[in-house]
Amino acid sequence: MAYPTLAALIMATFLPFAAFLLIMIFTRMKPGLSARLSIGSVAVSFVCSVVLLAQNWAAPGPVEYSTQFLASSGLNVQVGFLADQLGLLMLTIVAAICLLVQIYSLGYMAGDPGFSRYYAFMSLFAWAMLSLSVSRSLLQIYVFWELVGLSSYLLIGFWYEKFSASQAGKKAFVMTRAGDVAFFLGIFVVLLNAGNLGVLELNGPTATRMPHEVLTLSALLIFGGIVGKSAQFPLMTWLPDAMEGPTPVSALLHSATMVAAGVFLFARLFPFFSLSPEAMGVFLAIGTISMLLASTMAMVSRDIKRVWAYSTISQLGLMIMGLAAGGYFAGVFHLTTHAGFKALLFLCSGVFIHHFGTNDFYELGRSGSRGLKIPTISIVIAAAALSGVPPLSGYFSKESIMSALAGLSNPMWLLAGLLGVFLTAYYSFRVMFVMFFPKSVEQESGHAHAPDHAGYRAMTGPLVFLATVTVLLGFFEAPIKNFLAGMLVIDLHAPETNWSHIAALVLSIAGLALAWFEFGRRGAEQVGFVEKIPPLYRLFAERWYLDHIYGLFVDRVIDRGISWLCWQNDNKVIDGAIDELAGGTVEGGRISAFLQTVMIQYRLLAIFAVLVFLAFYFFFEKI
Amino acid sequence: MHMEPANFPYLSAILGTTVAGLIAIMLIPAEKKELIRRVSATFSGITLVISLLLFFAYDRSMGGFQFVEDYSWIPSLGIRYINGVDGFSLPNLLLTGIVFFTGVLTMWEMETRVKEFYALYFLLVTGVFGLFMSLDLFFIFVWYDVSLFPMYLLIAVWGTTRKEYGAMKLTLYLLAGSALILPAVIFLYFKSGLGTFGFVPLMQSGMSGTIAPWEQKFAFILLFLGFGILAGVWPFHTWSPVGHAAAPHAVSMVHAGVLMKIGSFGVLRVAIMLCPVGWSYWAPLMAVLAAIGIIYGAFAGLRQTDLKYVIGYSSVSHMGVVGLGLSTMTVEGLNGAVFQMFAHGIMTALLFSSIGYIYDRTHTKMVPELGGLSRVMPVASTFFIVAALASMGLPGLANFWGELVVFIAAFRTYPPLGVIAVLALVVTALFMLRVVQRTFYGPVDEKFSKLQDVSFFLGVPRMILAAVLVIVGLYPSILFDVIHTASAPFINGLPK
Amino acid sequence: MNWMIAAPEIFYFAAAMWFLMLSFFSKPDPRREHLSSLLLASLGVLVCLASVGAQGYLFIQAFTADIYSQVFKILLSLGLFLIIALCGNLPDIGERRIQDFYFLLFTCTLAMMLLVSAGHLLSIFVSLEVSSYSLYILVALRRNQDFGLEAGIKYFLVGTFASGVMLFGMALLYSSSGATYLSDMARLLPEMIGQPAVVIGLVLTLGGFFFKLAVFPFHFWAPDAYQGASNQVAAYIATVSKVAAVAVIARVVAHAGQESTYLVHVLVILSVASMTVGNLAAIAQKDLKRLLAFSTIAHSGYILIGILAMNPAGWTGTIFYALALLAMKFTAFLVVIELAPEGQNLQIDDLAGLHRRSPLLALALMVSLFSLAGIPPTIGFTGKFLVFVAAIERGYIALVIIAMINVVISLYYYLLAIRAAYLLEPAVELPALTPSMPIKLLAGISTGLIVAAGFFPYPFIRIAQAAAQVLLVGR
Amino acid sequence: MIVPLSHALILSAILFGLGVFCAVSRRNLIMMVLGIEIMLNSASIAFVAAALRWQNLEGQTFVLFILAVAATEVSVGLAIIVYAFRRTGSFDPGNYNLLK
Repeated sequence: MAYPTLAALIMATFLPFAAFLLIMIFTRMKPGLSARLSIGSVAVSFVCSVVLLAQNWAAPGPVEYSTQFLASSGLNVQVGFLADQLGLLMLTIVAAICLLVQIYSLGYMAGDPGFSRYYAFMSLFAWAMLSLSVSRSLLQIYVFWELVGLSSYLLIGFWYEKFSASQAGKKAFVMTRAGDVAFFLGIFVVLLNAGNLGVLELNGPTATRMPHEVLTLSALLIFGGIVGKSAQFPLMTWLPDAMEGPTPVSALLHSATMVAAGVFLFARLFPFFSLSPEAMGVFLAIGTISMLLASTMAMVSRDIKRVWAYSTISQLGLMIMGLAAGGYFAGVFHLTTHAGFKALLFLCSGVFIHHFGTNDFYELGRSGSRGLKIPTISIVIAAAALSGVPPLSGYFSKESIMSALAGLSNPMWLLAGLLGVFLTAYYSFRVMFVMFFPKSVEQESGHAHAPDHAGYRAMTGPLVFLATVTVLLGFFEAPIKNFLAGMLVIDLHAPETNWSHIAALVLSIAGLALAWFEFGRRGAEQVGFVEKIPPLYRLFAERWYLDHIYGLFVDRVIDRGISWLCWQNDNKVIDGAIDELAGGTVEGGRISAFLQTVMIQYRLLAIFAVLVFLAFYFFFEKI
Repeated sequence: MHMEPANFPYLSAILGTTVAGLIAIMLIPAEKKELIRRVSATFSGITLVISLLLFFAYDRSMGGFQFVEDYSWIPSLGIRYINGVDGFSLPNLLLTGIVFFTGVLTMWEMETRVKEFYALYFLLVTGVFGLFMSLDLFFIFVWYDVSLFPMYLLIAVWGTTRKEYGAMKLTLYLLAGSALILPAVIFLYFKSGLGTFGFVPLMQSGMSGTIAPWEQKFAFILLFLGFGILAGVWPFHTWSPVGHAAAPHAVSMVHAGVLMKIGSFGVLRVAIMLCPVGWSYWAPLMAVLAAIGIIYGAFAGLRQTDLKYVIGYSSVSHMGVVGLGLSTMTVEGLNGAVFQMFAHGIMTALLFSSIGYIYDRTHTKMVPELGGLSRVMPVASTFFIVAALASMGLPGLANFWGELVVFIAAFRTYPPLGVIAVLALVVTALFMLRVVQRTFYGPVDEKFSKLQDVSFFLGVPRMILAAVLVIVGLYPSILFDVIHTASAPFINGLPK
Repeated sequence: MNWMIAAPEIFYFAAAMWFLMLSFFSKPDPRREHLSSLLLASLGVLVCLASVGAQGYLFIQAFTADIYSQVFKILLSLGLFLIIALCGNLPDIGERRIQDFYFLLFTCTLAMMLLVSAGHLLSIFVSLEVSSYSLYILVALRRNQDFGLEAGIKYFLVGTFASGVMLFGMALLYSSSGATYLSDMARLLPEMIGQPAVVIGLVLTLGGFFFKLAVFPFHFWAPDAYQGASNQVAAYIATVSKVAAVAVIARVVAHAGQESTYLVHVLVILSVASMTVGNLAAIAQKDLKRLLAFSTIAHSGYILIGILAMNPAGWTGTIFYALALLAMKFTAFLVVIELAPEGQNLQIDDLAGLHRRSPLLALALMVSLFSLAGIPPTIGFTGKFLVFVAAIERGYIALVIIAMINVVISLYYYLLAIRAAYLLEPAVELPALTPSMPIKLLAGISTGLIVAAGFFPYPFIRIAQAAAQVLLVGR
Repeated sequence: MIVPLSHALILSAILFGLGVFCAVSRRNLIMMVLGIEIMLNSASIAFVAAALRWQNLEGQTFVLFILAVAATEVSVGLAIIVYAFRRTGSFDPGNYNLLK
């Protein structure tokens, strides 16, 4: 199965890149063709990935293709494909969501002046993300990691004429870059100590040869990249701003796939990371903090996309908690289900936003959003899945994370996780209730009926598909578990503790109930309890002031601090010294020239004086 | 060192073409501007073709110096006209060919004193080509100066911001560097006792220790400072932003793209390869200066509002990467450094070329006065953005590989400096993105809304440069294969 | 006695007499005088070329003809020819005095030829004085007499002061060693070089030649003389007279100064002082000729580097440098003379717009100035390179670094002049310059020579090496 | 030998110094020329004395030539100076300061 598999992998990953080049160079002026190219290529990728997944469903171990790269630079880096279960699963998820979102975008982006550009960037992203999924070495992962960041930057700032959009793109790039630098350094540490960057080698015996401290250090550094890309604490603030991009972009990049790349990397290097319990402890803590902070932010936001963005952060935090707790399957499974329902949430929201032209869900509710039947039903399903309501997919994956947390000796983590479950249910149904049970409906009839045109159909088709997946995916827990179990020798079966299941279920219902009480029931004033405590509200709404701190840091320390110092040093000290030297020389020239114009007798005297000096020099020279 | 004689004098053909172009331009009456442009494009195109041929004709399995031409020149001093290329000079020759040709096309719309401009430009490039291919220290010095002094007029006549100040500063600064080089070169000539300025015999006597350690240390620091000034080594970098900002576009391209490479190439070819002992003695200093340059250039660039100043400071930072690579004394370091020279050359050339287009249209290169250009001239903006991304070290574009390899080498040799250098990536990203945002994004200014996007013809030079960035970015081995043939034997042959 | 070895001298003597006779018996006719002088000068070049192989002595060895002197005679005759070629239009010399002018030029050249052949202190002294007196008068001849007379007086005072010093030095040298022939000195002096009277006498003797070459501190006349003299005379002083000075200094130092570290130190001090003072003062100049005067002072400093190395490479470099100086100073003055048809003094700002008025002259100016600055590939660079090689061979690397720094300083003012020619636009539109065909040719050839000899210096180095053989005495 | 050479040299050195002093201190062009003449003559004295010491005639010859040259010098110098005096009416070297 060697060559067909390799060919399928190459097709799956590189076709979108070809589409990107073709669109950029040839079809910028032909939007229809661009879209067809892009969708066609990603469809082929999807088919290839499904075929690969099916082929390898029962395969005993990972399949690896590698070739020497950069050999002549003095580094020994192997690049190629690593088609193991995790990679293929991710490949399929990414290809599927990419395909759906691109189809959806046909409707959403219709008529945009940058339509071709949009599809070009989407293809670029698809290429990078698909390749990332099946990369065989850390360096290769880093390369595509950065390219994913680039496409994210380009897509967030897609509507570049909007200041906030370009600002958000820049912020996203720089903040993830900060994390990536840590990742980059981590790669160096690994390379210099293990001498190898292959994922399988690192997960295998190579890592055990590294000194423990170095291993912990490199794990922490690599985790820095995860923090940046998955918007974890403290680099979390770029993700809400990234919602400035078109909604399909948010659905694809900033919820379902790209931000999940961080978690994916964690899963990729799970055996490596788990060699360092200290590092795992740090990861657990960061995941927990991120999850809780983001949840609190989501509780007070009025922008529907931002709520989902916060929830993404929090869910990613939850995945990292699960992984860090040793629940490999739990994290990956939640990643899978989350991709489905989060994409669904965004795509549904996108329909509303596109239709009503606002991001404020209070506004949406007032405008009569429940008139759009398919999106309404889909978004409720997705929100329920997010909240962990059985029997939707989110329920199953959350349960497995809870059981992983329950397996830890310290119950604090489980409690935090449960608190997260409660908050999630609360904020997601806050949105639902506000949207669909508004206090007043302004234009009941105007927009209520669903439009019926090709664009709308292109948008709703993916919704239906994703909703189906969300409903059904949970029942595939066992097969997926078995599938993933094929690749790892470590214990995937965390001890089952039933009470955590029940507690999670109860808490999610409680959150839902609280949301109903405050927002849903007839006559509710639709003001959350947090909003009644102004300081807390402000803290949450200002995102725990993280952005202020960063803003101050960049402004005071970097811009007006170091940068100012460097610039002043250049101007005043270095150039000052040089100009002073030059000026001094010219001044010396003036003096020298003046001395040449003195009366002739003084000149004769000078000659004589020099001669006398030279004569004396003869006697003193020997001393 | 293996020396493979040439069956066809490719190298002299390159020099001959530029000189012939120079003479042809001088003979055309100044009024026939279009003809002058065409002649310039033709001759520069020929050099590009020859350098491409050369690049692919070079036998990578054999390595060493190839296409060697050797003629007696001044026998009484042991000066010979020796040309030859190895893995270090080959990428630089190609770089020069590319930047030379695209520079001619970039200046196509310039109307003032066309004849003189192209004549001086050809003279400048002749020097650059000569320096990269010469294997005789006398000629290296001659070409070094030939490539510098036309800069004065090129900047002072056709430049923009503070042009006379910039031109004077740059010329004096750089020639001050040559004031250190010449004595050191002659010093080595005598200390080797060989009575030759030939590079290869001198290198062997440096390797074998015929040139005593203290002599190597002394000569090395002179040569390093002398060439380093041109390479923008901190703290001798301040001519670079001023000079870039003042120079006309094609000259900025050649200057940042190629001339700064002459500096780093000189450090490598003359200082390092002739004085290996001096190298190992001064390497820590080199590394520290380079690391400071990397981070300092990035921070200083953050505050700039003139597009060319931004690029000037980013050049300081990037050339710091080259310096860091050269200071590691490893195969990887040298590989990465030479690769980075090439990548940075193409990247800055593209940046300056794009800025040139923007400036020609908007008549400003101040960031606050620009904005929203992406709407008006999407293609021109794309070129700039591609180059900006490359300068941020984005994978898939050429610079990444150079930086990666250098950083790894640095991380191995000087871990703290390696960390500092890597951290600068964030700052570079910050200031490049700021510039991109403020220049190309945001609402369109009313006065720019009527501007034309870059036409196909004017887009050609930028397309070439962008394509090179992408090709090398996707297939870096095309360069590394070549560079490695020079770096590995050199490092392995170092005295222990 | 073979009088043929003095053929150049005899020829120039006859030519000088011809003009003397003319001034007695004929009405001045500038055109005729110019053509006849041009003819004589070109014949003189031929005579010098023909007698290049002459070897021998005259006047009990006070006159020595060897390859060294003959090479320098060729340079001198060539210089005279070139200067006379620029004398087609002599607005600053009164028509009445035109015959005297040529008479003095030929006399001066004759004296310099004697100087480069002189082998005895007395013949050196006499020929030096004769050439100086001719020049004093030539300087004072200028029609603008406020300038000419003042320059003449200053030149004269410094000159005679220097010859007084020289004479005193010669007296010391003679009284302590008894040697008056250079060949005797080469034999006697190495043993007694430690004696103060000998070596101080030697330095004082050199002072007279330093005056010719405008070495610090004997340079004080140069700026005023250049500025005050007419353009052609300034050109003559800057080219021909410098060549002669180089020749005699090199010969005397080679014969008398070997083995003296003190002398080397003195030369180092004077060399550094010359180039520094010259280059610094040149920065502040507005008058082009005055600037060139200071640049000459700086160049004398560079030449001293070659002389003080006192090795074969040094002599070769020095001789080559003399040739280079002739070529580049001539080219620069050619532009000055062509730009000042009224014979007026040229300010740097007057160069404005030159690149449009006459691209050829602008190019010639640029090349000559870059050559003066020592930028390759020009003859000025090669000259510097040769002397620097010689100095570093002796280990004077610090001196070379100082010299290179001076080169950078000098570049500043050369660039200012080039900037004026290429960058500035004149306040009032000036007409295009159309130099006559011979002048164009001359400018083209000299510019080409500067570049070609910079790039292919070997033939000239061979000549210099051959001449330098003569100086390898006492080793 | 009645007078030792060193005495003669000292005398000539003193004379030289006086000549320099005269040339440098008197603000009169004529006096400057005179001072320089004295410098030349001091050299003559040294030459004569040295000729006596070395018992040859070269020193004496020198003196003859010096006399001739000095005469030339005076004629050339005075010619220029007198001419200048006629134009400006001043012998003060400080007044000749046009060139700068």
